[in-house]
Amino acid sequence: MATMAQAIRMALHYGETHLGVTDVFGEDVGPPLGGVFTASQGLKTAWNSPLDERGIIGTAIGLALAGQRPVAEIQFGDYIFNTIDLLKLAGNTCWASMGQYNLPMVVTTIVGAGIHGSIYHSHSFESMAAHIPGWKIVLPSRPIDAYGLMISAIKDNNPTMYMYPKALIRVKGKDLIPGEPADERELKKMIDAPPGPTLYDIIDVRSRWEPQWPEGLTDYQVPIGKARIHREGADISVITYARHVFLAEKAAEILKEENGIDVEIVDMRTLYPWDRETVFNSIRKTGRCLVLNEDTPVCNFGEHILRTIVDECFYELTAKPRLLAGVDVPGVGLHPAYEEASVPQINDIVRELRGICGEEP
Amino acid sequence: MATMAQAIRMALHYGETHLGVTDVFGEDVGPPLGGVFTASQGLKTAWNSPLDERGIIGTAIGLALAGQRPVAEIQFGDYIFNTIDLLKLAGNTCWASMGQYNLPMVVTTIVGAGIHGSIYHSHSFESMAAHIPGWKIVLPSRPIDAYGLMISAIKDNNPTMYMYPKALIRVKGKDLIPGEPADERELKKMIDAPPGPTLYDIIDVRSRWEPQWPEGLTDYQVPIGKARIHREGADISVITYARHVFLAEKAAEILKEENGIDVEIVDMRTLYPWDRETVFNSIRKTGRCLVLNEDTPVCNFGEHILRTIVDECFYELTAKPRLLAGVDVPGVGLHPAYEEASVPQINDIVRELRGICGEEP
Amino acid sequence: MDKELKVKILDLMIEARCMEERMVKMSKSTDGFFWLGGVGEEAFNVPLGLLAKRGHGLDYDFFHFHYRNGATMIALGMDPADELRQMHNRVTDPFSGGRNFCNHYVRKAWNVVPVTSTIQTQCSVAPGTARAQKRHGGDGITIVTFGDAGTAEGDFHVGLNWSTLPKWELPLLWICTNNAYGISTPYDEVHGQEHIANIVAGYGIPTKVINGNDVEESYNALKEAMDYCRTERKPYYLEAMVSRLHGHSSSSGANRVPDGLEADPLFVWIDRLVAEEVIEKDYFDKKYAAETQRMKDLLAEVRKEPAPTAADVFKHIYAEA
Amino acid sequence: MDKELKVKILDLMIEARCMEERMVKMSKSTDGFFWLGGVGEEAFNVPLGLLAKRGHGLDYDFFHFHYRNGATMIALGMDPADELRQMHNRVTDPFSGGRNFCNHYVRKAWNVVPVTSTIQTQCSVAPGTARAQKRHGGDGITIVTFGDAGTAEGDFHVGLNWSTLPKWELPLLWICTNNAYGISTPYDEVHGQEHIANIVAGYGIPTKVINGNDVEESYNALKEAMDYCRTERKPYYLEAMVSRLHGHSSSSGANRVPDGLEADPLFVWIDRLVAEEVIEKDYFDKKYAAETQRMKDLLAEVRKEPAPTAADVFKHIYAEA
Ligand SMILES: Cc1ncc(C[n+]2csc(CCOP(=O)(O)OP(=O)(O)O)c2C)c(N)n1
Ligand SMILES: Cc1ncc(C[n+]2csc(CCOP(=O)(O)OP(=O)(O)O)c2C)c(N)n1
Ligand SMILES: [Mg+2]
Ligand SMILES: [Mg+2]
Repeated sequence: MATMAQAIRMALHYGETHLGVTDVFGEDVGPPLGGVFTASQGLKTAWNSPLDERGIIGTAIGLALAGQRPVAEIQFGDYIFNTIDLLKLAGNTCWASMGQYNLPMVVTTIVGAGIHGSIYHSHSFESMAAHIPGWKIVLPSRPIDAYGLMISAIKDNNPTMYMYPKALIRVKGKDLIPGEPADERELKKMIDAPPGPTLYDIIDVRSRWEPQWPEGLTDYQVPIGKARIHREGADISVITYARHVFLAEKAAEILKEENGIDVEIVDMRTLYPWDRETVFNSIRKTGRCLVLNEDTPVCNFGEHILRTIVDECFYELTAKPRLLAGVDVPGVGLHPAYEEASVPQINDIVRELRGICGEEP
Repeated sequence: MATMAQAIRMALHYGETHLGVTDVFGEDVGPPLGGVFTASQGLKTAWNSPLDERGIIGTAIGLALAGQRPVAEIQFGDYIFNTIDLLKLAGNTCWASMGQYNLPMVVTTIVGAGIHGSIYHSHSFESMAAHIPGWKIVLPSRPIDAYGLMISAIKDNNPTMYMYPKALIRVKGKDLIPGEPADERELKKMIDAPPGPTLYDIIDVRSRWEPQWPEGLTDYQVPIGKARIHREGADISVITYARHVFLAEKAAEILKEENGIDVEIVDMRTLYPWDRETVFNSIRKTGRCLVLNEDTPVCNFGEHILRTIVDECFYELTAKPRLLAGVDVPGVGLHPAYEEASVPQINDIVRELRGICGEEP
Repeated sequence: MDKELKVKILDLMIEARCMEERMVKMSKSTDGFFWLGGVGEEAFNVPLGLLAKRGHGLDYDFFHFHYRNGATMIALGMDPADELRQMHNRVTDPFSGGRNFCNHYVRKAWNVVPVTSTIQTQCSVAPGTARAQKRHGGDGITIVTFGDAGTAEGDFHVGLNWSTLPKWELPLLWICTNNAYGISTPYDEVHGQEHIANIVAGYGIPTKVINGNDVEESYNALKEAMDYCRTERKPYYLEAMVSRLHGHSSSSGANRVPDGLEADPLFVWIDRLVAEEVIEKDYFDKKYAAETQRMKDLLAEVRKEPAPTAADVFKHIYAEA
Repeated sequence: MDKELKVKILDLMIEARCMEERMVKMSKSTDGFFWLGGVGEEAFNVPLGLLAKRGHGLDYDFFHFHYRNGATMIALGMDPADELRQMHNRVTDPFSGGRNFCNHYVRKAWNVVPVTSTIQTQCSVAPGTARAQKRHGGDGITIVTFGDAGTAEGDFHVGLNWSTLPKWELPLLWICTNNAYGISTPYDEVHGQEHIANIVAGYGIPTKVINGNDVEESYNALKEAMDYCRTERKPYYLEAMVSRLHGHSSSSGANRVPDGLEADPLFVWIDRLVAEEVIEKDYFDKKYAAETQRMKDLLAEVRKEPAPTAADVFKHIYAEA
């Protein structure tokens, strides 16, 4: 099965050949590298930008104003924070112009910890992003969702922030993307650019390389605004996304085994506008909930979810709802002891879930 | 009594003469204007920076690294959003260097709606600011707090975000700042720079002007991290700050009059690290709470407060806690119909308070 | 420049001036909350509008204006009533439905992209439209305007850099209207270069500094600059020294600056045309009176138009599907 | 340059090289997660450290490094064990207690301010320390280093502008080590100017482009540049063309680039010193073997030092009161 990087690459290929994508650009996004996480290898519209995030976002806005459909990459979510004013402008363009201009642009960026990225390659961005009105925001956890959400993001006529988790970028999916060859080695041979020991070798070998795109790719979409139940359960709902879907899954197995507690896991997929119905239905069913993510905890996106749950489901809750997020420190430190104590781990999730389920109202 | 602008000015004067403040700078902060809101008139360390927020924050960091004590102004909170990466760096400097470097710097900026400021002179910043670890954040509502918090911010050895509300900058206080002359006309004559019909006149007349600072100014401090009870009440707690302290006060009067409901108002003053004790005590007393501010509602600072209240006081609440914040739109529109429908007004507060008090658990 | 064109420019300058003066008055009454605009830049801004290629799409010019381009919009053909609508924040304001400050234009039919209050961000955005035009071909160009103080922002460098990338030099006309102030801060206090153009030259972009209070000099320089961008498909930088006759904005009173301290390009032009016997001595007085009255009448009509309502707040957060 | 100095520079270059090579190895084992550093910049970076004025406070130089200044730190007197501590993220790492990537130095006693991962932000910060020095007087200067690609960021303009303000020209030495790449993107693809220096010259800052693989050229240019900043109290810009011998970082393998494609400044220098008969032919082999062994031994010691624990996470969020 495709990895998330391959899924994104195929969706971008579909976008540039079928959906009018004109530019896929950013730092090291074009040849020879095709993105530091390989998500834009072999694309005919991919190009290398200057090392300048403000220029990348600004140019994406300008291209969209001119009727193009750009997909702009910020190499790491950690480096998007010098563009917040521009993101705000992109988000208010339609509203401030009374609907005259809308911006069909996608910004992609990789987020989160889990690869020993130290202080500046571990950042989350969802809490700040969701605070900026006018954007749609997605953050898939599985290759198939990564594909389907990219197609939806490209088709959407609004600025869309497409984040994806560093820790899952090379993880293979369990579901075949429509059109994807069943044999993953074949896929690799078709669309992964050949490696080389140094940049010089890579430049050399790739100058003669052309991808062979699978022919049956479709416009398979995951609609923006639709969550999914990753695991059904009766006793408590975990509302989460990205990497923590799978950490929650491991925790759920432990709880099943050791406590007989049946955990439901909601993978939000879209963070804005989010799927209130799926989230509320799950919580109404279980009466308990844990909101889970790895961003820092003050003005955390999960606090927004939690507040909304209190608003909508307060009298249906049988235990107080909780947030488990990253700790309130200025960065994720390099040594694993730092990272493990900063970002929710399986044990932490187990402990929180047990706590909530053990609570007497 | 002094206005907030005068209070800040006096505190900065005290800072540059007694507390080692070396630089008060920003766009139009020096002569002749002394700040577009007059908060730095007559200061001997005030100077005009280039029109460049990144340079302002960067230089403040550099000055602080060199052992200076800068106070840097961003002319409007609306224009701070291109510096978030630098604010994050300032906030992680101490932690990332294992305590080697700390940054004794203050960033001041004016925030909020209420002066028909349209899309780009009405922004709130507290939600994003509070999401950045390593900073202390204050936002006074009264001139005396503005003075006392500025003294504390200057003395603090950490980066401090000192916000103040546009709508209250010219409102006079009810409490005399220690050292402030009792006659407000006298104060005006002493420390307000003379006006002029045009910039040319202002330059001319101010080139011959010198302020006469009140002699008895003290290092009166409002400790960072201490809220205050603005109005005592028994039935419901409003947790708020800045302009909404006074809007809540008006709403409280209406509720007293019309419903016999006794509202307690907590003016947080410090947003980070905030005064959990005062907030929780109030809520434990009343059993009900409304968190109130004007920032947009997704990942709103009030959601953080609310989540913490749910964490700490859930089983003591007799009604579900609520947030009343600005609406989720990309800006505050210019026409009053927009502004009134975007930012909580007295009527909205009354309605929410009645709703919570009328709610049956 | 023929006689007809000279008078046309004069007429447009008067029209723009009267519109702005009406707005200044509105800002001092209950008709408007805040004014800022381009009084003192008309000699440059009118030729800019006249020479541009107005229309929709990549074959036409894209405009990334700042908040002093009212005269350019007039020269492009804007009905001044539209600007009064914005000033009076009517829902009929065709640019922002009463949401934004005056002089914050948006007109998609003319490629006028949204004027934003954030100084200099237009310099990071403009390479986007210009890049689309470079790829498209034709002779449409992107025009971006800004003040002198704003060039301190990093976005200025961003824009210059992106317009000079190898193989992607962009048909982008950079225009700085240098009035020697940023609000209250004099140019000489915060710029170490005699002209901003000195910096721009380092990128390899052709530059020219002109007297923006001179209609003919402005017209000719703009023509040359636009021709270059249109045919070479490369960037060009023009710095026009201009006046700021009503100060920065209504925040500082918007009063007319003391006589003689800043040249008034309108009177410079009138004097020239009178001396050249292109117009009669009383031409201006008549025209000015008529335009003043016209603006008054337009405002009277605009006042009757509907205001936004609370329900309008939520319109257009997202694009219609 | 006397013989003694020549050999001293050589020794430091070898020491730095061996330290970095040890770290490259560590990044391929369980001893470290990630490497990036300055292999290929030693001919420039060692003289930089030797010529600087090391100490604490405004009378000494301030350093705003990027992540390729290991050789400069060695020349300033750093014990390579400290760098291995950071690479091995020990809590004994004196720069960040095991929190940050290697080559992210901080040493307050030497005015080495925190190296940040965010490219080019140091250019917006450096004017702050330089401004304090300008006010203070003396001959301390601020030195800031960065790569070629990073100059595309707006912060580059910000820094250049703030260092040339009227009456506040700053004693600030701008240093670009130009290795012709930003990760995988060649200089020629994203820069329209032959040298970044072309842009800088527009600000009125003296500039010089040199061969950073040549020790003597580097030493002399640095001396001249520093003298200028120290005595004139004004900015200067130096662009050193350098090599990147192990690629960008361990993300792309950190393998040694194919022979002959990039000059190795260490061998250039050895060949010169052998030709000049300053050293014997086998000098390098011996020294290199000894330093390689020393780094191995240091690492063995460092490995025994304690790792951070969960409790360390919350230390130093705020300054001690
Ligand atoms: C990013 C940003 N910072 C600050 C402001 C506040 N502001 C509005 S206009 C202005 C001065 C602009 O001066 P200049 O660029 O010379 O243009 P001018 O007004 O003189 O035409 C300032 C500081 C702003 N609008 N945006
Ligand atoms: C603001 C920011 N954007 C992107 C990155 C990711 N990044 C790290 S190094 C690098 C390339 C830097 O190239 P250059 O400035 O030439 O320095 P060199 O590595 O060649 O010495 C990039 C893009 C970053 N660290 N910071
Ligand atoms: Mg100006
Ligand atoms: Mg480089």
